[in-house]
Amino acid sequence: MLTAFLLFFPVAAALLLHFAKGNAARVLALGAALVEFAVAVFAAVSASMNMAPGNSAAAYTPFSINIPWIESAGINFHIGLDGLSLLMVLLTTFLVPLIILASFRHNYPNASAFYALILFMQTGLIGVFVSLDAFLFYFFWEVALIPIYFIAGVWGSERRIAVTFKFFLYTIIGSLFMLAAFVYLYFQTDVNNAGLTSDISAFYNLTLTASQQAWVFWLIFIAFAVKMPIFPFHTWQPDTYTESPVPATMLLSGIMLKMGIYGTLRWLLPIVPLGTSQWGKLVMILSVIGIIYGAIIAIRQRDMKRLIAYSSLSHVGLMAAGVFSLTFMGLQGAVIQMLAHGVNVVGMFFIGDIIQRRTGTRQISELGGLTKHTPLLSVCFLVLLLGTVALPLTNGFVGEFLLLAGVYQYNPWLGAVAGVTIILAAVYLLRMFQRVMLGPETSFTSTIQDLTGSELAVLVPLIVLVFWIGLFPNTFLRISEPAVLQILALVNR
Amino acid sequence: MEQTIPEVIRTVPLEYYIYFATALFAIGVTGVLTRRNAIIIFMCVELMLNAVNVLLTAFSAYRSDPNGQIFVFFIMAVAAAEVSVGLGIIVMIYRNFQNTDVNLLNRLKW
Amino acid sequence: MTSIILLSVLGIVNLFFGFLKSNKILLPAAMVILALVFGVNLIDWNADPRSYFNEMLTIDRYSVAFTGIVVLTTLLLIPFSQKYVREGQENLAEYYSLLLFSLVGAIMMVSYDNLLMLFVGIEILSVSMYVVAGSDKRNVRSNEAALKYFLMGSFATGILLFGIALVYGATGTFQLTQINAGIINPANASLQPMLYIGMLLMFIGISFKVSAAPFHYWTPDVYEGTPTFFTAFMSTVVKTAGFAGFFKLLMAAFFAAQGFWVPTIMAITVLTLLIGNVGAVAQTSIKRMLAYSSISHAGYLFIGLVAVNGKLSANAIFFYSLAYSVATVASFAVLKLVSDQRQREDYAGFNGLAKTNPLLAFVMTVAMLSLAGIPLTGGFFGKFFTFGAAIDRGYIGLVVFAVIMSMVSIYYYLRPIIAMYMQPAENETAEPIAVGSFQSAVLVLLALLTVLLGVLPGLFSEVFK
Amino acid sequence: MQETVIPAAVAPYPTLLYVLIPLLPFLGFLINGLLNKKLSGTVAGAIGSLTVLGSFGISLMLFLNFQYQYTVKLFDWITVGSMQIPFTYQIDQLSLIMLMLVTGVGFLIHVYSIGYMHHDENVGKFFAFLNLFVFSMLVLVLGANFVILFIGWEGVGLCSYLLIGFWNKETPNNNAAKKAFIINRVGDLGFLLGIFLIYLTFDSVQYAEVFQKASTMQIGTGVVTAITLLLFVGAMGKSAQLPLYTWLPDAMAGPTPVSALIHAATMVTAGIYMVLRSNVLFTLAPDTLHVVAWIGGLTALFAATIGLAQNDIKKVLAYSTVSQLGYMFLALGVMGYSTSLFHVLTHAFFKALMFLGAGSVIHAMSNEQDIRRMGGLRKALPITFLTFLIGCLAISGIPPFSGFFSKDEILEHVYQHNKILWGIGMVTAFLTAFYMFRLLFLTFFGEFRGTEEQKHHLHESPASMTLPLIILAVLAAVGGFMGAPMFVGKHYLADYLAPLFTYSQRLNPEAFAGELDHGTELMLIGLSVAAGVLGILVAYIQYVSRRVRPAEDDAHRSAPESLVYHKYYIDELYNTIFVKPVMALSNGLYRFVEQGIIDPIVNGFGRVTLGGGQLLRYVQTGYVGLYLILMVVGIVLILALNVFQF
Repeated sequence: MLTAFLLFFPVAAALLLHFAKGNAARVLALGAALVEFAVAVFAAVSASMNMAPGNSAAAYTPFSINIPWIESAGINFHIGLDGLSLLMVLLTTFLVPLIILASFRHNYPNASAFYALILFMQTGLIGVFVSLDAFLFYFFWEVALIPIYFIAGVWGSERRIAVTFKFFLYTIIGSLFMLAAFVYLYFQTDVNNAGLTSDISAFYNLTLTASQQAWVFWLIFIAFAVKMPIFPFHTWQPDTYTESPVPATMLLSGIMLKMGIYGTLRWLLPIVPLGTSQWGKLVMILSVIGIIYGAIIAIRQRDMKRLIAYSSLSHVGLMAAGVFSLTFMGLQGAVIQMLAHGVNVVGMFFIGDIIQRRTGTRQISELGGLTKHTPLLSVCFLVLLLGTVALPLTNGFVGEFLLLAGVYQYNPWLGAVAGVTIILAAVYLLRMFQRVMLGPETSFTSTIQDLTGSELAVLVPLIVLVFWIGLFPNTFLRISEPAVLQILALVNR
Repeated sequence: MEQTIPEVIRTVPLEYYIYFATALFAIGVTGVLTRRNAIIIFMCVELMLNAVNVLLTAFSAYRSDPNGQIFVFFIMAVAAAEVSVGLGIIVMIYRNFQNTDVNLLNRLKW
Repeated sequence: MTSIILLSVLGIVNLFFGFLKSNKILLPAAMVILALVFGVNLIDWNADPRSYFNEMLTIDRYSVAFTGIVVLTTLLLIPFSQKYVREGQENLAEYYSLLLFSLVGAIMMVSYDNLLMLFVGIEILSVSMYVVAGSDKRNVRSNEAALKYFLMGSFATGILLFGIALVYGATGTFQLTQINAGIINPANASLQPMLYIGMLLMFIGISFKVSAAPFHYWTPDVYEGTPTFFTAFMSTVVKTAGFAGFFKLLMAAFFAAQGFWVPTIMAITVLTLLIGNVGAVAQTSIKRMLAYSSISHAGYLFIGLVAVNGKLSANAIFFYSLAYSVATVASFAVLKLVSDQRQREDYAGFNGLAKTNPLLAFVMTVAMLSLAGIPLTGGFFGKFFTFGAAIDRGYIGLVVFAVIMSMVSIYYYLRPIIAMYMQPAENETAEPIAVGSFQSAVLVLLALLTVLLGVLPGLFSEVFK
Repeated sequence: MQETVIPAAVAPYPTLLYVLIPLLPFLGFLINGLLNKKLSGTVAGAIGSLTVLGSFGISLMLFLNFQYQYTVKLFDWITVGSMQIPFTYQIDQLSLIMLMLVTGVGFLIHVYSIGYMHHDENVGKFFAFLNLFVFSMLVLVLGANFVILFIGWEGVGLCSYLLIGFWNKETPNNNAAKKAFIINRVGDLGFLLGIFLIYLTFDSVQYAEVFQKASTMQIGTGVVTAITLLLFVGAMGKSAQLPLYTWLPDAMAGPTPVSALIHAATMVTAGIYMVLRSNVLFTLAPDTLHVVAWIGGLTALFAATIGLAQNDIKKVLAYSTVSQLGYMFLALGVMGYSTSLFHVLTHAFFKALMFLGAGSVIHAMSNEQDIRRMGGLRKALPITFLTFLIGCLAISGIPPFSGFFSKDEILEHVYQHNKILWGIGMVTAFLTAFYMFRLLFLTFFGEFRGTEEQKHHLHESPASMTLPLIILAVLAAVGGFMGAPMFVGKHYLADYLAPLFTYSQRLNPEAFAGELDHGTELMLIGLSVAAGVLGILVAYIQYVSRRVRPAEDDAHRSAPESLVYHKYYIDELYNTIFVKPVMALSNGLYRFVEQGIIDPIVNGFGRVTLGGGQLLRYVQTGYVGLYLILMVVGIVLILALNVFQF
């Protein structure tokens, strides 16, 4: 029932929001998001009590609900939380209140709709992370897309229409491929005349030939690749990140991007292990290209948001590479890096937004010397930046260390090339930090105010997480371990 | 010896009816395609319907099955309804355009 | 059967209301009639199949279900003719009656057992449509639409009839089941070419009626010229009835010759999907876009025909028709309300609608998403079941093509949404569209129904067991 | 000699004590960082210094009571399958010596900074960063596995970045800081890959386990060569060896105490520490050792030649640091492990001393760093001069100052292994003495060449600055006796460190066995002293007797002169072959690949569809006649296509 509550509470709150106006709406939304977070934490705590190390049998049972949805078709409303889902739900529920809080300084017109959409999206996101039925998964996958499209398209900046249009089309086209694959798999499930079913366990139990798996692999992969995005399916991303309002950018980069990786872990690797082993190498190469490509392009970006967008492309490439390395370290690294990246990128975008709001510009060349007037801002910025460049004892390091170790284990040369990211990340992030925060002041930055209380309220939890994940990653690694082991067992079956 | 009408019909081989009806039908189609006057086009459509009637009658007679001929009556009735509606439309067009040339009507396009 | 009689009789009664010279009573009267028919129709839901008129019509679950769709569609659509009532449109009683009569034709098309009934049903429906297409008598566009529809429609009827005649010649019967038997009967083997030509010509005739490519040319023009209210009727009721009839024809009469006609139907499907979707992309008028969209949906329904195989595909076609009808009614309803007031039917006419009329914008959005097949709406499961039925029969390539085409469709279905939500109104002082409270309620109902179909599809997906 | 490591040994003190060693400076960092502007400079300095002193105290206690090696586990950090990285300390001879060095010299420099940074508006921040550095450095030396080492490794890199760019309003400072961080990251990548390879090879990253397993391997095993080469890449970055040394001279942009602490005494020796730590692995890889020795030797010579022509007091010291680090690697390369650490220690003393002395000079000269604008300062700054002189003597290898013992020991080791490298070492020794005394003479002798205003302000530094100078001078003077068997009868340092090299010795006994005969030893000592003296003499003649003054920047120089003066154009070279291509690549990828290929392809699908739609519109002419014809064409086609079935 907890899972169902987590799933439906935001949408219920979103419906209620319709009756609230203006400030009341955002406070209500924040309250709802906090309640949701509290419940998720409760779920996590009670789960980690059940999930003793090695007790992987307890993975699904405590939180699962399985009732018929479309009975005749064997499609069930099957949701559940294992360690992996739990972490993703935690991330979502942790970030959403912060994202809502982060938007407080903006006076978005039609606020109740704005916040209702955010909460609606939360339901979609959580749905993706808890679904254990292929069509339910697809259902939420798309449901999550609709609100973000509206948030970005309605409240975005000038070029939003064309950009979000491309984003919507691109991602939905990608996911239609996945649907096609799911439908195909679904029709393979009737092995012993037990009837068709789209339950995840049935998909896991399919025995497909290598060539079937290859096709299915690509169909599903494209959906995830577009969502993550993996080079070269990424061209929607920088524009969308740049043109969207900040809450949307945060939702996209902080959570939505993880849908792709989560999907890969749950719905791609274990379902088509042969396809993965056949094509995984190519995907690895694409991912590694993406790592370097994104990082190199980020170096010369002039717009802070766009720079962070390309940085995100680079980071997600590493996560994908880690996942496709099919090593324990790579997978766990991807899990921890999903959390870390969610925290860091949300923080970075928020800081970019603060700077833009204060100075009226996002152009790196027009900024400089901010640190003199804004020590708090620079400290927060620096900490998040260090998390992103993967300095040890920050969250980014644990993830990148494990990911690179995983990739290295897969292939040392790929690992070495992927590792270049730690150099390039330093190059582009320090360049940005230097041009924005240090050096002489510019006309845009001569009068600027330091962080306010509500901004700190967003940044402090993020920073706490930066160090928490950096210092005690085992808190999270332990939660996901049984689930990841199970996935690996399925992949290597 | 007195022959029933079906028997009379059967004195001509079925193929001939088919050829005849097809030819008639084709003439109708050709008319529809080549004429520009709405009324004439419509008459050609009627010609097509009549070809069908001939065909149905012939089959009916050869199969000794009244259904075909019953169908013919329905076609006639429906055709009559179509004629009334169609002519109404053509009259309406004529009122607005003073013409019944179908090629004048191309406001709706692309 | 009761519904046919009721509609005929009450349609005539409705005509007499016209003499009252008061339009006010007409709309409620028509709605009451439709609601009554809808209720009466459902009585037979669980009844055993019954035949009428020497087994020319059969009322069974199938016919009841599709009758339900067409009556419901009309019922939900008819409130949006309120403008005619307000403006004192002359002959309104006749138009309502025409709709009621045409429903009789539609019901015959979904419950026929004999090609004669199919023909009569099609003609009742078509002739009514010729009339309503030209109902805006002083509007040359409406005139043009009527003439085009009429000329091409009667031409298609000719083709259809020639096909029927040939099939009759080859099998000696108009009864569906006997045709099927006649196809298998070795005695008719020599007549096979005639049978096949007849079959193809029949397909062509019906394809025309449901606006499948390459016989779709009339659709965009006629839809555009016809007054919006009737366009909605055409694109929902006519299409639903046409497909239900087509499906029944393939299922009951030509099933035995499946190997022969599947390639042709598949070719038509592919072409229809292609032309419908790609054609819609370049349109600037929403109405014309919806016309192409209706062509494309004919394509998706055709997939159900290709996969004809008992209950799976029948269920798919039923669900698809329902979802499609509801969404189409909603979109045309909004279009009508907007275009009546703003006097334009292009995308820009929708600009800023979300600000002035959030409800209209929301309903239109739901409708567009449903037509695009996005989850949470009925359209998604419509496509899901149809594609599923096709995959079940192994037509994977076809489904892949259809999926690609539905990707294209997202492009044009998004454009009204963008106009409504993301474009500012052309002039700042754009007035809200006047929408009656009853109309609002119907719009909400349409949106809810669409979402219901998308969230709990199980309620409607298992109609035929 | 103590026998093998005892992994199971229990820590003799409560864990908290060990936690406190790095935690105290960290607390200092937190206090100073959070209360940055609220604390006065002196209070901030006191907090910063005292916390380090506290660590020093604990370290001293551990050092004095040390009996056996042991590890202290704090908590499990990262656990993924067999990749287990506990947060564990290793307490052994090496870490203790490094602890003493870091906290001891660190404390002195903190004290010095109180005076030096007195006028700065961000003193709190400065001490916070300095404390953070000490924390990181302590983590680095305390860690019991490669990943903890890596934490400190990157941590000191960060602090280096923060402190180099401490005066961050100046773009050159920021550039220097960024350069330091990025070049260090290049090395770090090598290190990281080395760690991965270690993990894959030994299935562990814990020192004890890795070295234990390694000790059973064959010398020359390929994978170990790869590991050590990768590790050495890391060391090259951190310890500024060819070709990754360019950041260190630029790093002088930071405040002088930073240069003393980070870029002379401690951080840059982390690379040596790391090699010492993994001496077992390096012993297994003679090929790597060759590379290490040659890179070290060449760096020593190369940097020394650049040092000849530098005119910035700190730059000279910086190049000298690079050069001395080269010596240390040279020692490592010939397996003079304890010798190398010996030089680390003595170098820490005299180089920190000299940097602080330079700081004192800069302080007195109102931030003037160009030695062409100095001269004759010995009268105004007597303490600074004297201490600086001791430093110069030490680095030049003049007995009995500390540098003499360590450098001589290195050269002896090298002589045994490779005569060419020994030659290089000798030349470097000569050059070192020359440019150090060139610096000394130009700064402290002759007449004053600065402005009147500077002259007016000349003053000896406050006690907080001179006291550390004096202490360091004493250490620089006598520090060598910890490893001077000839004078004190026993090589204390080598004996103390011996247990660390047990495995190495077992693997390659010959390399350790070699003892030079007395005559050769004396000859070598004589030669190296002679080289130092000769260098001093030449400098004296040139800059005191002949009063040569270095040319101004825009003066005409001969080609070799110009080459040296411009530091062999290495920065320009790197700029051309790395920086510019990457920038160009960035622009190119963005413009031509991103916006020129990938995006157009994606948009192309849309365009094609749209174009198709437009084409279809042309069919829809509005003429019924055409529609009918097209319909009939369709009918005929359908019939025709089915003809074969009839």
